Amino acid sequence: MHDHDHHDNELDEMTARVRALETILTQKGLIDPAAVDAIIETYEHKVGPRNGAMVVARAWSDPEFAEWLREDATAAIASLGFEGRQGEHMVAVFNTPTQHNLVVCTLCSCYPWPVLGLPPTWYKAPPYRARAVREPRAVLQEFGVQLGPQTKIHVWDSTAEIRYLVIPQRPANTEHLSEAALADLVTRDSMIGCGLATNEAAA
Amino acid sequence: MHDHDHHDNELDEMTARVRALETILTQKGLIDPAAVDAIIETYEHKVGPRNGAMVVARAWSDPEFAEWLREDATAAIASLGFEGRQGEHMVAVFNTPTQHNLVVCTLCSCYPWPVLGLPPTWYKAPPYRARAVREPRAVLQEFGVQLGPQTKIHVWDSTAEIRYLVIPQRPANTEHLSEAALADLVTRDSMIGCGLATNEAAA
Amino acid sequence: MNGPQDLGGRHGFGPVDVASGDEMFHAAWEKRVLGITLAAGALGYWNLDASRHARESLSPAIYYNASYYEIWLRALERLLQDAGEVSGAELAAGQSSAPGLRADRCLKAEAVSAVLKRGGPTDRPGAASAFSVGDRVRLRNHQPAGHTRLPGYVRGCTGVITLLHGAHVYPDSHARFDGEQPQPLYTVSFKATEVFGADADPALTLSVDAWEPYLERA
Amino acid sequence: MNGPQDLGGRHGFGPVDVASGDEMFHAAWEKRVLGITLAAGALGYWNLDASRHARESLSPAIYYNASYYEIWLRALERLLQDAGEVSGAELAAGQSSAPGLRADRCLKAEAVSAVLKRGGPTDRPGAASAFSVGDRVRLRNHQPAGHTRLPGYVRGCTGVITLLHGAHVYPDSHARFDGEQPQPLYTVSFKATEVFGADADPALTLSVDAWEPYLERA
Repeated sequence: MHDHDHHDNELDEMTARVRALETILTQKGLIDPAAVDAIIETYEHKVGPRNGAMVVARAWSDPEFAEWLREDATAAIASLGFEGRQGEHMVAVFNTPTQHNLVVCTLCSCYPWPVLGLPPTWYKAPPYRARAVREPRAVLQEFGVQLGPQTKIHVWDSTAEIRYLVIPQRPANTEHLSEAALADLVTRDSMIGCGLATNEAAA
Repeated sequence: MHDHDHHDNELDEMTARVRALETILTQKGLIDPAAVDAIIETYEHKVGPRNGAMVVARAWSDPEFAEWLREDATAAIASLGFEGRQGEHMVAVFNTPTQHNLVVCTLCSCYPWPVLGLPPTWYKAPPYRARAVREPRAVLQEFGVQLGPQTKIHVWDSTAEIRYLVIPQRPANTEHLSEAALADLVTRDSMIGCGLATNEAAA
Repeated sequence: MNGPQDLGGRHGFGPVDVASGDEMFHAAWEKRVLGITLAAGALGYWNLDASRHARESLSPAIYYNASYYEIWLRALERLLQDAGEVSGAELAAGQSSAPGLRADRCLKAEAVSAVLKRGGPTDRPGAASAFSVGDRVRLRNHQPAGHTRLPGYVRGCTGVITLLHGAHVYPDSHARFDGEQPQPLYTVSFKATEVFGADADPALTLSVDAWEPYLERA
Repeated sequence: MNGPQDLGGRHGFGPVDVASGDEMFHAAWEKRVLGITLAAGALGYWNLDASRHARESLSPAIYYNASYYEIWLRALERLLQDAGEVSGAELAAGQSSAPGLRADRCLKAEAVSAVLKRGGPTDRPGAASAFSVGDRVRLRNHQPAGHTRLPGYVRGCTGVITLLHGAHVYPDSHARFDGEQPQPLYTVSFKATEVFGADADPALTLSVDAWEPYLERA
């Protein structure tokens, strides 16, 4: 973690401000601090991009599942146990050798929580939201991804409650890998479209 | 003067920052502090809306001058001695009983300095720049000006080096007034289009 | 609204902070804001669209200087005050001075898992879609002062319907508490050159999700 | 550029500060910024368009939190550094550590009056205007990352030529020090309903001044 442009005393101000609100709402009986803890625990430790990686690995391993994902991503993903808030209406978009996909929410921070967890800070900040739709190739370069100029890109701006999951291309020479081992190759960024799944990706 | 959202210590920071720059440039021989003083003196005390008011009063009093102003505002205004920076290319726009004119610079702060002096702070701030083109009637109401819904409005967005001067309508019952007395009725706001010239206007 | 949230295609924000990597929070207080915001949603005073509108209604000077969870916090304070549950004096004091009105709706820890799993689907029974996949449509010059999910950068642009999603809750009315008024929802795809001009990337296409009232046949 | 300066038609900035009345400066330092900025312009390193671009290139987070003269000051510091006349270290120290390069061009007090009176006309000999008063034109989808004086809110809109101004210095090239490249300049008038949509004031028209490269025949 780092604090960007915030000075320490600003962070302290914010901590105090949040604590004040939580205190008031708790005193009024409007929130249960244990529920707040449970929500944080859910998205810090239980729900994250490992879920999406399992979806991708299954799609790579099972053509029938891949087809289901194309036809009804919400149901196919729910069959693996991933569903609910910010994933109510899923669409899976498949990268090909000639077509790359990238996901953004220019208007706020829409992101498929059940499969990717909470969005990283850069996803919600103005530079990504402003530039992803106009110059995705330049943005991808900042992520270290170099696409050939002939590779077409499609950017999905999540302006409604449809949530998009990018299915990256399966890396070469992975025929021998198990589904679990394949999932280890699938990074969060590759499911946003800011990265690629590679043989070298760490688990 | 008031300091809006700036705390005193921020003002002090800004004072120090400006002083630093002026010191450096003076030490380098790149600026002459007496020239800086002369520029400030010019726009604080010598050039202001009294100039524009004289133009308007002349136009009200002298149909030939009014015609010249319509045909070649830069020359007509220069004939009264008002010319130069931010007034190189003038256009005068005449209010009528059915057509009101309003001037804005949505992109920065363009304003006809030789006839109106420096723009007021509100003219350069986002609310006026954002709203004048979209909802001038609501903006005029904030200035206490109520136009009938049938009065047409034209808004001039100063996006080039053309500078616009609104010639307000001459108030009723002013036939007896001298040109100097007429000039006293012409407010700065009436020459931007945010006000009207009235018989009650203070000098 | 043409507010600070409408960022697609804007210039001047600098590079993406790629180095921040997997970071989800800048500080511990941001986690609490996440949890409090979701918990307070259960009180039922507002909906997702109204909360988005509260966030985008922050002044641009604040919006662009705040982290995302600061935006959430400020909007939440506003929504709770508008609901009459919290006063400015209480926020200043950091102490409650009156009991909660909807304490009966408080989200309990044991209910969290089920509530998150249920989510909030927005598909509804509604009118049949007037457009079909492949139809050419133009996005209307729709610029309400209130909430809308039509981003400014595609207004007036012509594209093609590529997906039908059935009828969904209409955010423009929902955000102003004027009902769900479900409308057919589509994915509309554009060439980047149509959206950003002739200098745009010729190998780039993009899409937005748009409700039928945003569209006209091209 | 689609930067923070492009304010026409944006929402969320609140009421006009009418109560500030005739106020021209918020504080004494703002007067010095006015004077220093005009004086430093005489050094000849930049032109009006380049200085506008320096201002609009400030990040939106800064632009919307600054008074107008703070915007001028920050842009001036940038321009002087780009010119090689001032270093960041000097600005931090508040002291010069090297002589000025163009001290010979320093604007002296006795020259101020003549310089202000002369101003900087931008009309130039140039190509004849391709359009005439009454012609219908569309403003192109022109969205350069660099400086332009075509405001975003009229892009793609159709209007009528109402004034011809002859050829003027073209800001898009001038701001990037790529020459004056004079182009015919026009005033183009629009119905507000064309610009802001069907809900706009039906008794409102508006105009922008636009160079020929911004226009196409409608």
